[in-house]
Amino acid sequence: MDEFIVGLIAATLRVATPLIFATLGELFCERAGVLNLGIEGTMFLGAFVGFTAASMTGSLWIGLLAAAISGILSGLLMSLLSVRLGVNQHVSGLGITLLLISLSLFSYRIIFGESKIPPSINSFDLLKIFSDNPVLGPIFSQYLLTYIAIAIIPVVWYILFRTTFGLNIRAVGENPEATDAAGINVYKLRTSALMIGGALMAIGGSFITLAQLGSFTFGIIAGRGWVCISLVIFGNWHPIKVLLGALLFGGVSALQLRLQLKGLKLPYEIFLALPYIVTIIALTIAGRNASYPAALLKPYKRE
Amino acid sequence: MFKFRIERAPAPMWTKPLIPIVAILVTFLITSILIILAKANPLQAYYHFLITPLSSTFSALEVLVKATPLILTGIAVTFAFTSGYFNIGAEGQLAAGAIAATWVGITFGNLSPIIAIPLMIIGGFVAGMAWALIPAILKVKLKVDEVVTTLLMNSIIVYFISWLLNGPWRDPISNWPQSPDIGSSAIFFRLIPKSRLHIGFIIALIVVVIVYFLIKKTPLGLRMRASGASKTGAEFAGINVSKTIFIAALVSGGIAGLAGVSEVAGIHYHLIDSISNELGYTGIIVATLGGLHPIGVAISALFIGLIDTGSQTVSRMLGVPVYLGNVVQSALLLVTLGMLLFQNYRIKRL
Amino acid sequence: QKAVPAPTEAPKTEAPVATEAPVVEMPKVVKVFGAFATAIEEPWDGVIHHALKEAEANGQIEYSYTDDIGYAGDMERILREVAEQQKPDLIIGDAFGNEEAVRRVASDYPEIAFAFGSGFGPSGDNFSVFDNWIHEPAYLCGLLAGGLSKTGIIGVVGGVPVPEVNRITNAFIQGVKETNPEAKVLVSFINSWFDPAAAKEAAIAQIGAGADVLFAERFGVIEAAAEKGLFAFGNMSDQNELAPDFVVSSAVWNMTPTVQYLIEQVKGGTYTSQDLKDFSMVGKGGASLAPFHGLESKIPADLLALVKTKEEAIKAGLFRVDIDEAQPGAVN
Amino acid sequence: MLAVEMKGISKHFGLVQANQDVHFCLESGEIHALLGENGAGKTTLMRILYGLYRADEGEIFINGNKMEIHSPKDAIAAGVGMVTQHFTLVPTLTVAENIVLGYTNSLTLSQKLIEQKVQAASERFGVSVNSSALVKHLSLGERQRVEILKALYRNAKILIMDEPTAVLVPQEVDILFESLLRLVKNGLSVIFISHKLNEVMTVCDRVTVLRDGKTVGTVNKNETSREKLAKMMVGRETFLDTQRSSRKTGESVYEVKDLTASGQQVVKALDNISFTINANEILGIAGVSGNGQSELTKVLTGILKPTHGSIKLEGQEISRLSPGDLTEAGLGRTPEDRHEGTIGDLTVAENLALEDLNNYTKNNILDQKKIHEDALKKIDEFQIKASPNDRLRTLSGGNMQKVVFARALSRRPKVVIASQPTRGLDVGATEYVRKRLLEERDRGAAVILISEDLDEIMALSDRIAVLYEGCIKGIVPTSEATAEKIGLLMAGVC
Ligand SMILES: Nc1ncnc2c1ncn2[C@@H]1O[C@H](COP(=O)(O)OP(=O)(O)OP(=O)(O)O)[C@@H](O)[C@H]1O
Ligand SMILES: Nc1ncnc2c1ncn2[C@@H]1O[C@H](COP(=O)(O)OP(=O)(O)OP(=O)(O)O)[C@@H](O)[C@H]1O
Ligand SMILES: [Mg+2]
Ligand SMILES: [Mg+2]
Repeated sequence: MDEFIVGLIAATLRVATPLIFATLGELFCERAGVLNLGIEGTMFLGAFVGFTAASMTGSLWIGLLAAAISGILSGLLMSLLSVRLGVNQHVSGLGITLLLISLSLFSYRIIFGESKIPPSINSFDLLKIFSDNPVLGPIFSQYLLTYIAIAIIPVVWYILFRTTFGLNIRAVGENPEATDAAGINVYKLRTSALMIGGALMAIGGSFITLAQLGSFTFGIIAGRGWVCISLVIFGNWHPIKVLLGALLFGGVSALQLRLQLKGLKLPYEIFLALPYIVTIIALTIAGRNASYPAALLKPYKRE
Repeated sequence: MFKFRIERAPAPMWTKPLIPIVAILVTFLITSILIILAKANPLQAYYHFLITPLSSTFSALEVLVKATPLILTGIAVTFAFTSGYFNIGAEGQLAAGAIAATWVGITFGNLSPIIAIPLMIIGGFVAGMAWALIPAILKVKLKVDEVVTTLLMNSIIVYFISWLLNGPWRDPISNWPQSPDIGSSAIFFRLIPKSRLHIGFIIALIVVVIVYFLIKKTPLGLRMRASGASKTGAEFAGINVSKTIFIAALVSGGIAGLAGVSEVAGIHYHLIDSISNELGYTGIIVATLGGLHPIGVAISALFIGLIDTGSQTVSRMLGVPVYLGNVVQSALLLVTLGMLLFQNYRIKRL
Repeated sequence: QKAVPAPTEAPKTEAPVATEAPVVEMPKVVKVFGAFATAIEEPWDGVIHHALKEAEANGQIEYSYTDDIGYAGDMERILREVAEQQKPDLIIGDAFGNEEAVRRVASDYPEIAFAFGSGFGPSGDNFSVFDNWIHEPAYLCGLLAGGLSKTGIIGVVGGVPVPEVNRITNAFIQGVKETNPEAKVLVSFINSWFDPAAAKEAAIAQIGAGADVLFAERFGVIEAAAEKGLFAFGNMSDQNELAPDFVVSSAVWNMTPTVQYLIEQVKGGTYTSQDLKDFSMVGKGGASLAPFHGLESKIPADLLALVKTKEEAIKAGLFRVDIDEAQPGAVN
Repeated sequence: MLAVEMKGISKHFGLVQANQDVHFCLESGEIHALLGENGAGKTTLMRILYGLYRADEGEIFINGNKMEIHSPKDAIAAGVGMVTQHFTLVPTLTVAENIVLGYTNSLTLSQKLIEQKVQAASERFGVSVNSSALVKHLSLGERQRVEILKALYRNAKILIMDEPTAVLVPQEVDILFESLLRLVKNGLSVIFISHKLNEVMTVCDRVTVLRDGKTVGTVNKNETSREKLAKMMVGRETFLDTQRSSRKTGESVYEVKDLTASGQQVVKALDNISFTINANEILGIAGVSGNGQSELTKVLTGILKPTHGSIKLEGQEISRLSPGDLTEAGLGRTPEDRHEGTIGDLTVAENLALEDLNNYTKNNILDQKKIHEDALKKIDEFQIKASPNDRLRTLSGGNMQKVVFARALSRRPKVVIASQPTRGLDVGATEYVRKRLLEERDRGAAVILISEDLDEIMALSDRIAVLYEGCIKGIVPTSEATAEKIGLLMAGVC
């Protein structure tokens, strides 16, 4: 296979990794009936906390764990506002994003001071399988988290469609009254979905600091959270289709960089805007058939 | 022992004005921890946050300058939310208005201000409407959720501006991705010498009054409020809800577009990459804190403008990271949202 | 109008109120304010900030700053507020993206010295300009890169194609072509000042296209080089510590000469507006090739000798690196 | 032994006292009816027993043990099951998934296994369901069986059924009763809520009557009669008795021809409906809930566009007009659900003006003075207990309905469409509304009365049309109609 294609595939997987994690996280939230616009902030927090914990303890795994915990906390905050108190989901999500980004930046200054060179850690090494194979070798020279991201998709599918917990999540996103009447605690269920979702988002964000870069800088998430929001819709709330969307997006951004080098003069902006445009077109085609979880955006109150 | 029970019933009226005050106090308490961590004195910090910006005429006027686009985006959001259309796209619509204002300002900026300025205002309004059009159509024709589409449209226009500024509109003599300056007649004149307060502020106030009037005093406003409060009820009463929402969505976009005009003609005089700079998202905060009431929105825009200004003052005076301002702002939003719900509860002694 | 002290104890940095009285004798310590559009973690502003911190540590100046001011119109307000309330002797910062606003303020406060990073000339009596004129060390990096490359393909990843970035990139290319006339230099822009993940991907794409030496105009590129075991060059500051085995050298900008000169001028009351360009060039120590941190051993001796010679020639003013601010193509 | 004992239960919502010191006992193995007018507090009491509400005061004993029921989970654990008035099923899930929802210890979920289990349970309890079907594809009757099986599957020993027959045709009702009697023999105890006295007399052993949130009393079926129960429910014996004289009706004013429309779940919610109605006439449209009444109301009031057919008002085609234009054309209408047809957050005056905004607009500005004055007039005329600036939300159901009527009738419409006009109203309000409809008829309007209350239809209508599965099964003059005849039509028989 062409080296160009091989490089493209490898880059696609890499770029898609944080998106896969975070999109699956958002998927959990939305399947449970909560649109979590806190995603951008949660990814940012995960990137920051993962990096900070790793650089303080010297352990990447502790970093990853800390990121996941920070995501869980973010999920809890979203739950407190939008599930317990029933606050409008858009406003609370946007507020959380703003809070978590500014809180991370604030804490970064407090913890790391005004460093001249961004402090860095030894990030995760590439895990090479098939390293002898000229085609598969470069493609499967990825970070462990990338393999986990791919592996987690069938797991999420399994959880959603083949476990009791998944059944409960799907039910509560469609009809919280029925779920409540079936003896399931709607608040706890939604809260747990938001916690899992938050953890996945934060892990997605921490991939960039713990694996891809080994350092934390200011523009680190750069709107990837909003991409994930559109990927969930693009994937019609289905984990497998979400993967396709993430790969499409990763592929487009990787291709854009490579075509530039071929000397082709392309307005790269078109490429970057493409996933958003495609999502709008997908929504237009799906129209009212888009299978929104019926209770999305609706807070549940028993009395 | 006293026993209390919290029950669902409208809280007494006198609690209403207390909510923002209590929210501010709670927020300040929470954020004090961060200020102490940054080795500063919270009381001093809040002094610089809230009082220092008002202690000189120039700074106080600057709070108004800062509030000008926020009033407009806050009103834009209010207008849409009132009719039950959740426009998260003021950010992009502002940018569209700014693009139009730049084009008009460059093309007609050498005619008389009497022509150039109204043209710019109209152009910005129309462009904001145009950018709001696709989500609005998708909403009323295909019932596609506007939250997501307006959010996506924000990202798209960022790349469009980036393309303009790195390509056809790049100012050849500037070494920065920005457009050439608009003509001198297109520049909003200053209201007070030696300050930056420009007629954009007056425009914003006029918009507040017009929107207040529209929402409270006209049939369209009543239709909007009805559609927003109960879609089915409004439909049953013979209101064309789709049409009402469509109009509200477009007008909301237009008002956000005006914010773009005001930023270009009053502050920058050219188009820049970060023209919206989250003003649209902050507009949602402003609108929410203002209780979706035009006057409330204007007040909360001034307050957010004050905090925005103040956070840089705090940073400068006490060496606290400048991000504290955004932390306080967002914490205030979340605390207020939580507190607003207490309006529906009453504490009863058993 | 005067600065209002806080109700509680005054912050320690607050100057005595005596500034209100006309001061005849020379101020002992120069009051400096830093105004930065980006966060000080961004390398460009970081260089200025750290030079000022150094002067502060030496007791030469009293320093406060605001960073991440952005381009949305806050710069003008902050400068005016500072000019009114803090009345500093000198304001240093970057004017990129805020050019007009900064110059407007400067003209309203002739008693304050303004020195700003800018692509334009000085103006009025008090507005001086400087810039990161590190095309010379970038050229030297280019010489090294051309000599070190085995594949004859070298990559540059830049932020946004503004003259400052173009100048460095073109000088780098000039250097490459001198030691390796056949070499191809790939140039990618990520169109952002801050997206290291994107910069790294751009670098990896270049590596995929055959590049084996990289010039890291932005953060993120060195990480790609280190991961693939390739040589890289840093930019703006000595970035060897990011990947000690792979960062051969860096094109370093040093603001200390500029800052020192400004302090002297302001102190001496001889400050006038001028282009401070020279203080950011190799000749006055404002720009330099970073030390090799032990990586000399990896560089062929004749190449090292050539670089040393050129460096000396530049220092002595015997050799000029061309200044070319046009946007470089994707493939050179 | 007592299966359930509820002692001194009180519950209020805001200012409404829904239950006040209610006492209720369910014997093991009996079918116990809970009877009461709309709003008497039956559902509230049962939701407390099922853990959906928390009582303000009172104690609950199940099989003699005092229980703290905080949520349906606790209730289920105590052996209580509930089939609610509005079904609580998840439409996008399968029958099996709905039944096991919240009731399985297994971590994983095998579709095949649960379908087998559910099918087995279906056979064991004699409640037939198709376990692999998606709930959204089921009819209302089928959905109810799923609800019952869901409760039984959870080992319910005590089954609460809240108005189970409201959505069933008589034949289905018979099947339900058979199953209930069989289940009771096997040890189930049932609480059966209904408004239909004959059903209560057929299937129940004892009856408890609630009125205004208080217990009126509990009686054995054998020691009471329909009349006595009715008196207990209402507190007096008066029933509206419309003296029906054969009067001449006027010209035909409203003509519906071949009307077809699709609903949310069915392709043809209305199938080729035709009828005409004259001035000075009330046409009652009877039918079991869910047979197209909602869609018919929506189409007639302009909210849903028909896929086919025509509606003519005095010869003029109006089927494509918007609700607003229909008002202009001379149509007055009341919504099926007054909460959905009005806007709680607006004031009474604004709600009253909403339908006719053009009339309240001067120079594009709302004429606040006229809105206020007209509101005062209507409040007076329709005896609404409220002032113009009250939020509509704060009104009681009866007063809300009066606002709706005031809005619809004050323009003296040629045609009045009244859908479920007395649902959830107490006797006084009900009487008022019915009197008002008769007055409209006498004024010369053509009135279409869509109601699930057969007594109401029989009492008010001049002719009765029966809606069954979206079709009109027959139109009968009231003079020739008997409850049996209409019942058969409603069941789709003949
Ligand atoms: N969630 C609620 N919020 C406010 N009020 C309520 C609520 N639920 C019930 N009510 C009020 O409590 C009273 C009793 O209602 P409930 O539903 O128990 O009556 P019901 O006897 O079941 O009537 P129906 O025969 O119409 O079903 C009514 O006045 C009703 O409006
Ligand atoms: N959604 C709601 N929000 C707030 N209050 C409500 C709501 N629904 C009902 N109520 C309150 O419950 C009370 C009773 O409502 P309901 O609809 O049961 O009327 P009702 O008891 O049938 O009235 P009436 O006795 O006049 O026939 C009203 O006074 C109203 O204040
Ligand atoms: Mg009632
Ligand atoms: Mg009930």
